[in-house]
Amino acid sequence: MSVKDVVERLVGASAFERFLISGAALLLSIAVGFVLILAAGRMTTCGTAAATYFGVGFCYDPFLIYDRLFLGAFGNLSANPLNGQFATTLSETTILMFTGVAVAVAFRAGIFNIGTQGQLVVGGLVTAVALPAVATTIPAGIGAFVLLPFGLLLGALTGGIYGAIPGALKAYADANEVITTIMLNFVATSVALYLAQSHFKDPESFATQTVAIPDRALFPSVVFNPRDDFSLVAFGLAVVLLVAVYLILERTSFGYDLRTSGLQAEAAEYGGVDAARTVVASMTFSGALAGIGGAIYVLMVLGNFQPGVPDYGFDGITVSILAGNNPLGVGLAALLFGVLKSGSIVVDVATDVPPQLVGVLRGLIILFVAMPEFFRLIGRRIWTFEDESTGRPVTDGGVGGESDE
Amino acid sequence: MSTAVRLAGITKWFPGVIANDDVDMSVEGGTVHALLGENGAGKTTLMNVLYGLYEPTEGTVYIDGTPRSFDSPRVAIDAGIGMIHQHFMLVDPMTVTENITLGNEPRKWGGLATDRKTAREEVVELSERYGFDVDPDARIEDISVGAQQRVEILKAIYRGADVLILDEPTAVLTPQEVEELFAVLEELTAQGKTIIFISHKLGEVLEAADEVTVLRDGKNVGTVATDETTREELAELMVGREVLMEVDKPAIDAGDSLLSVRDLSVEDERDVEVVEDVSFEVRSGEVFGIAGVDGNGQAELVEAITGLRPQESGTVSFEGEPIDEWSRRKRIREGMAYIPEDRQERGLVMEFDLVENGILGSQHAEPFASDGRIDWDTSRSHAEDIIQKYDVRPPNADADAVSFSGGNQQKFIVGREFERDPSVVVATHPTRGVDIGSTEFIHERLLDLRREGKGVLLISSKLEEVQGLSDRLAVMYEGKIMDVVDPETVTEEELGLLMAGEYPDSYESSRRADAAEPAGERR
Amino acid sequence: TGGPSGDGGTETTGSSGEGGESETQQTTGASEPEAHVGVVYATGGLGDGSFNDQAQQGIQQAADEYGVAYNEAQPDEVSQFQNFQQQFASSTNPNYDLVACIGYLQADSLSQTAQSYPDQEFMIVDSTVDADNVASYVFKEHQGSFLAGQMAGLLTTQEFSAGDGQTNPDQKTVGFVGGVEGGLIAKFEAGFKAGVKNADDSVEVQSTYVGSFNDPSAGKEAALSMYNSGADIVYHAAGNTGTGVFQAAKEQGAFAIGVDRDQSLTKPSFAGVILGSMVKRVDTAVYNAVESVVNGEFEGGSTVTLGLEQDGVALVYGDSLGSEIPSDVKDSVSSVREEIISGSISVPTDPSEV
Amino acid sequence: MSEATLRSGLTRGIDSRLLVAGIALFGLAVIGVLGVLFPSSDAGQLLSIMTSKSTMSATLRLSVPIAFAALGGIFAEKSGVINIGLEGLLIISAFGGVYFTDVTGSPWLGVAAGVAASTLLAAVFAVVCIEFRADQIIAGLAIWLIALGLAPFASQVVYGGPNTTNVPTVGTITVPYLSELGMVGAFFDATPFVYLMFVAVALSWWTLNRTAFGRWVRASGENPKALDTAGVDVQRVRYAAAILSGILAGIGGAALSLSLGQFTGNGPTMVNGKGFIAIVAYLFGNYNPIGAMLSTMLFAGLDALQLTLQARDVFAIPQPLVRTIPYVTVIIVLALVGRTRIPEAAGDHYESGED
Ligand SMILES: Nc1ncnc2c1ncn2[C@@H]1O[C@H](COP(=O)(O)OP(=O)(O)OP(=O)(O)O)[C@@H](O)[C@H]1O
Ligand SMILES: Nc1ncnc2c1ncn2[C@@H]1O[C@H](COP(=O)(O)OP(=O)(O)OP(=O)(O)O)[C@@H](O)[C@H]1O
Ligand SMILES: [Mg+2]
Ligand SMILES: [Mg+2]
Repeated sequence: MSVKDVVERLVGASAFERFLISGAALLLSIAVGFVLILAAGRMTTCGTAAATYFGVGFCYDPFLIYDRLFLGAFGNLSANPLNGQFATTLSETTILMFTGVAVAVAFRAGIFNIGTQGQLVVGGLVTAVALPAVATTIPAGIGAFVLLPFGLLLGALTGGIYGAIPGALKAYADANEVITTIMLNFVATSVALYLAQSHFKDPESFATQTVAIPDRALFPSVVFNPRDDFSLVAFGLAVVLLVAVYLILERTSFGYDLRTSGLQAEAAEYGGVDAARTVVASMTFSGALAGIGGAIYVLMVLGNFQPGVPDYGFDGITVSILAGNNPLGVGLAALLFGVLKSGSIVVDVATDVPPQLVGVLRGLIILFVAMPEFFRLIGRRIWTFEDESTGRPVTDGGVGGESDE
Repeated sequence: MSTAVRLAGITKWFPGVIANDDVDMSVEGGTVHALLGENGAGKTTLMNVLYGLYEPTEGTVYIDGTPRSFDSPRVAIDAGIGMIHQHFMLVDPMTVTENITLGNEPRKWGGLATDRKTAREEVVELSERYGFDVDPDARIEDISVGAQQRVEILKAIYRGADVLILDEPTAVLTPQEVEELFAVLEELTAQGKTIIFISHKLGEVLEAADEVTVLRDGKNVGTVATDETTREELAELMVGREVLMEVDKPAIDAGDSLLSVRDLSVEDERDVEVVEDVSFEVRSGEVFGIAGVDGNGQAELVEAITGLRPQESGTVSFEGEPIDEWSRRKRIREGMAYIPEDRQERGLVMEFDLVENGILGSQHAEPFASDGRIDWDTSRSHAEDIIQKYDVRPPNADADAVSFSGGNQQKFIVGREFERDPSVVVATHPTRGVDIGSTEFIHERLLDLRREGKGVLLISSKLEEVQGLSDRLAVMYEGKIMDVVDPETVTEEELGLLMAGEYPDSYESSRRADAAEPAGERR
Repeated sequence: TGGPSGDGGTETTGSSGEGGESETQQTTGASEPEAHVGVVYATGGLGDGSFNDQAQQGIQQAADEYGVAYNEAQPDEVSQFQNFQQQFASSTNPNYDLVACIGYLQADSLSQTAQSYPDQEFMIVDSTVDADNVASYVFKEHQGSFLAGQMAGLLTTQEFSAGDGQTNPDQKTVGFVGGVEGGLIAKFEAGFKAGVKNADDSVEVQSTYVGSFNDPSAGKEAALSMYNSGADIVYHAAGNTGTGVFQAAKEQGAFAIGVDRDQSLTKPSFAGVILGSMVKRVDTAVYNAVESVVNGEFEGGSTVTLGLEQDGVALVYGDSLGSEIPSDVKDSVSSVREEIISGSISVPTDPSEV
Repeated sequence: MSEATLRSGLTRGIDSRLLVAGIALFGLAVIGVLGVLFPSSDAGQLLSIMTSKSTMSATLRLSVPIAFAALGGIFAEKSGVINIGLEGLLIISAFGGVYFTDVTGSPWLGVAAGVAASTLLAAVFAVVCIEFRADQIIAGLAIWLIALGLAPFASQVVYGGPNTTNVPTVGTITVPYLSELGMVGAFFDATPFVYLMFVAVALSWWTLNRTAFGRWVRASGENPKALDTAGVDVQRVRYAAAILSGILAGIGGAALSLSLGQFTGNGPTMVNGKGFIAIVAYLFGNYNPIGAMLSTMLFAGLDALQLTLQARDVFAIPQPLVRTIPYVTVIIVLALVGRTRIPEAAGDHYESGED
């Protein structure tokens, strides 16, 4: 597939241009969403108009909706900077940072890892299943310092292994990773459901879920309210990890190998990179990151494992694309999507507009981010005085006189 | 005879480049007209304008005296122009017939279906008329390059082309195939077609063309009749100065064997054995050349030696030690440098800057990396060294590889590989697509290495190059080494025959470089 | 058509926020509503024609009768429950008097939320949450399902033809299609199987879970495979997945038994194949909870169990087929009902105990 | 991956396709023999389930949306436009079909409207990819996400919930006598969409292999420049192919929802990954419409079997695990068959006059 081109286009563009394009894409999708809300507001019935524009009444007020979507996600920060809604936003952001950076790592290695969802699920499941068992053998006092890292390690290990499978299939059997990872997502979900409702089911609960993990193994919430399922420690860990991944990619030999094989597999081979091994290694790395995300989901949000894990994996793809597959950019993009996810709940409660709207916005953002050419075109229209000859030639490399004598 | 094509004041701009600068040119009907120029002179661009692929920034195209404006090849085709591109425009998995009729398929059932029978008959009929030997049902990917070229010509004629443009048609052919092509061209002009062919080979132009137009830096610097000019005159027009094509190669005694290949067999992607039982050795202080038409196994041979392709059988030794099990990385580390054939696919990561490209292959090695961490300061000064020593322009280590011209990309690769302090250099088409100045420079560097007692394995399809630089010269044909000859004494004709898989009648074993050690024989 | 109707119909959108907190509600009264209720539905959403719609019916009834205003939330994922509950609990504009949590999957998050918001009153359906501010309503689905099984077991052995369907007396097979595997749906399955066996021990019960409450295509395929292998009556406890079961019954000219609501009314296009429905009065639970809040009689910490005896569950006969069901079957069903109420039949809750 | 490995994948692919087919046949033969010898054993029951009319019918029904989407995917990708947004096209037409059936009362008008909706979305995709040079993979993903949001959104607006009401369905067409021929009878007792599927497969094959348009589509995906220099407008061919993928996927989506009479929009919606399975199907079918249909039927067949095995409790495998059978099968098959040779220029943007 054109993963190479994806990477070329996204990683290659300068960070600044990416930032502009992502911003413009965001604005444009908000504008399209605006029209959509008004149109939907005409289709439905209601007593009094929520908004009136140009003398026409609409059932949904876009301004209110966007207000709730974007500001609602932060709650009332001035009254209480630790409010629950803001905590939810950060909690979503934290997990999206993991899946986002997982996708980004694979992307940079030229692999389209759609399987972060599955990797997250197995990582979370194993953590949730193993910790209660292990906790009984660990004395209470030292609990958190041992159990928590152990849980994260388990998540990383299982996620890594689960990521290595499609990696190995790609490297040694030429099996398309897009397909295998999608299939493995289905498998992970089903197997997790099976295990959660059979061997590891919490006998106390009606719901299908595993036994609760002892509190001492869970993330301490620090300043935030424990009921909000958010931990500053986890958030800090995510930030540190993003920076670490950035440094690994940019400053290490492994990162060099990985990026090289992502950009130009043949050049990588030429440079002594074992292509197959790099594919497996980067998928393992990517899977491990997603697996930690799963462990954090379990240790910070759920406190046990429940089937029906939200689509963090797919959102991670979105986050990574929006961030141009740059680990540092993933932080910002994850925050945006954390806001969208948390804000959609506020919208659902505060307004009549169906929350699926946020899903549409998400799709529109991706679509517009995918077409930088469109914004360049508009940009050129607007800043015609800008020097046209800047930037590198936009060719497919067929330059340089291939002639022979 | 009338003027078939006239270009008047054609100017073509690309962002930052003037490819054609006010070019006038006219071509008589029924003649062969050559377009000569160095790399990047604007030949292809001019012809693309004529063919409607590019719209000229300024200027007019006249066909048979009437001005035409082509904004797509379709219009040009309708006006009777056909073009055979430098890179063939054929759809590999389709058959010869399908390719020839593409876009002009005969239909039946009111257009609901292609009439495959008629199409085939028409193709057979056409190729018989011109005496072409092509199998109408073969797939393009299965036929030889020469045959593909004939398909391209048929394709143009099928569309009713009266003017045929051929872009460097001989670059990929053996000398014998070139002769066949010229016969075809003669046949075509005899039937009233007009031919424009692009070349930068003086001999060919003089042999096959009636008239020649020379481009330099996008300008027409002269149109002359071939029977009124000389090689020297053309060369000077083309380059803008007098050229000496001599290489100064002092004699050196070859030393120990550095690289030895024994009974090596290699398979290609389709599991076809494309290198069969090849044996040779490269000694210290020697340039060992391999000549041959592209696609006779040279690429696979080199990839096997450099560790990019598995060996089927045989042994490769490096400084006396078998290295069959060595990874690519180990080969680099132990001193095997490699200038790859395809600089843009293999040699450089196009989206990396030169600092990053400078450590390609050394990214795990001291002094660029320690404990898995890359030292970017050292890497930067390394890249700047290469840029300075090898005159890479513009001298900007932070620019991405893609922004450099082909010649400068090549110089950077050559620099990087030579600066590894290798004991063996494998150089594949090291000057392909490189202008004369840079070519001279690269040749000198290779000879420097030879002087320093390194071994050079040189693969090139340019005869002057391999002949001029090598101490011993092997000719490869269909995966086998035909013979190893002495480049000083062998004639171009003999080489041509060997490259075509035939032993020349005039063949004398004395011409062998190493009469005591015939190729393929075990020691 | 669409847009604001302005005719003061049943639905009213009111925007009452200066602080940005706006609120949409349904009122009948002109001014301030009697109470504010927040409803958090089960995943699967409205329009399932069973569970969630039934809960909505309860709140609508309460809205009509007491002039309460309510606001609904439809989470997509289990993980959103807590957030929605908190949204309602923490809201000050309006201040919700009751937060109704529909579905057992909300129990865990509710036990946390209830603890965090001790002054907020909650109710939950289908699960028990042990907290002073939560009223729990659970149902004896197995009892109602037993009656469905009794009816199916009797009918499959008879020659019976009505509406769009008919039985196949040669083959004694009936089917059960479940939504997601779990303790709750297992009660339906257990009760149904026990009822069938009670009617005729030799009847085979095929049973399938499709893994979703909202996958009618899978429900249809599952039911088709049962009908094709000889089953003539299929009972579903699968939310909207059951719509597919009805579709299959209609195509095959066989019968189905609905769940949660009288589905011959809510899915009238299938009335010709719906023998009856095991209704579960989620609406009653919701209505009662709202009523108690309005009357100031809310009993936190209580668990109300609704079985056959309380009319919390019941087998209602199909709107169009009911009249054609032989009276001996009906008699037998009602006598079994009495026996369950009196305790002389005890209905298992786990399929493996059947 | 290089062209080289792609090529090797191709040659190896053909061998291993045969290998896989061989293994499958052998497995079937074993089940057949055991089943005939021991009719009451698990193998016997399996055999009777596998050869039953009901399993075949289910297979055909389940195949319809996947097969149509796969055909659409073939056209798009053959022309060089990788359309991984098929899932979204299915979703939008599944909803559109039901909505317009509800409005007009006619399922056939509903189908037409569903196809129109999907075609419109495909056109957006085409413009974005061809005009604005968007990356095809990302744009396809976006198309999916947009539809995944838009259809339930619209349902919520119109019906107050993610699920629509029930609407009239398209009935079945039963051929007398032939429909009673056991397993074969399934082919003569099916919805019009099943018949349409066979017609569409045949027509697609014909179009790709026997018409000029089909040849242009293939050339545009293999070597667009060759097509361009032959005087055919590559962009127009690609537009046509991408839009065709919208039409075909649209039929599939409408068939899915109108066989049921309802659109359900919760979670992954009723389409639930069928668009992605379609991609697997055509890759496995090597871009051949017939191959794609056969692999679709293999997949749908496993799914149908899985449902029946569950209901009959034949193998005592826990149900969630049984559900993984089709997915695991795809992975195993893919591991054995390896990579399909994708069209050389698939995924690449092409603009005339570009060097
Ligand atoms: N398609 C293109 N778009 C923009 N600029 C281009 C393009 N092709 C070439 N250039 C620029 O034009 C200049 C000449 O490029 P070209 O590759 O033709 O040179 P060359 O003759 O191969 O190289 P050299 O002169 O070093 O031997 C370079 O600066 C290159 O970057
Ligand atoms: N599409 C393009 N965009 C920008 N610059 C281009 C483009 N095509 C060609 N050029 C530039 O125009 C100049 C002339 O190129 P052209 O391909 O016509 O040379 P040529 O004479 O055919 O060379 P060669 O012998 O190497 O084929 C070069 O500098 C080249 O880089
Ligand atoms: Mg050229
Ligand atoms: Mg019966």
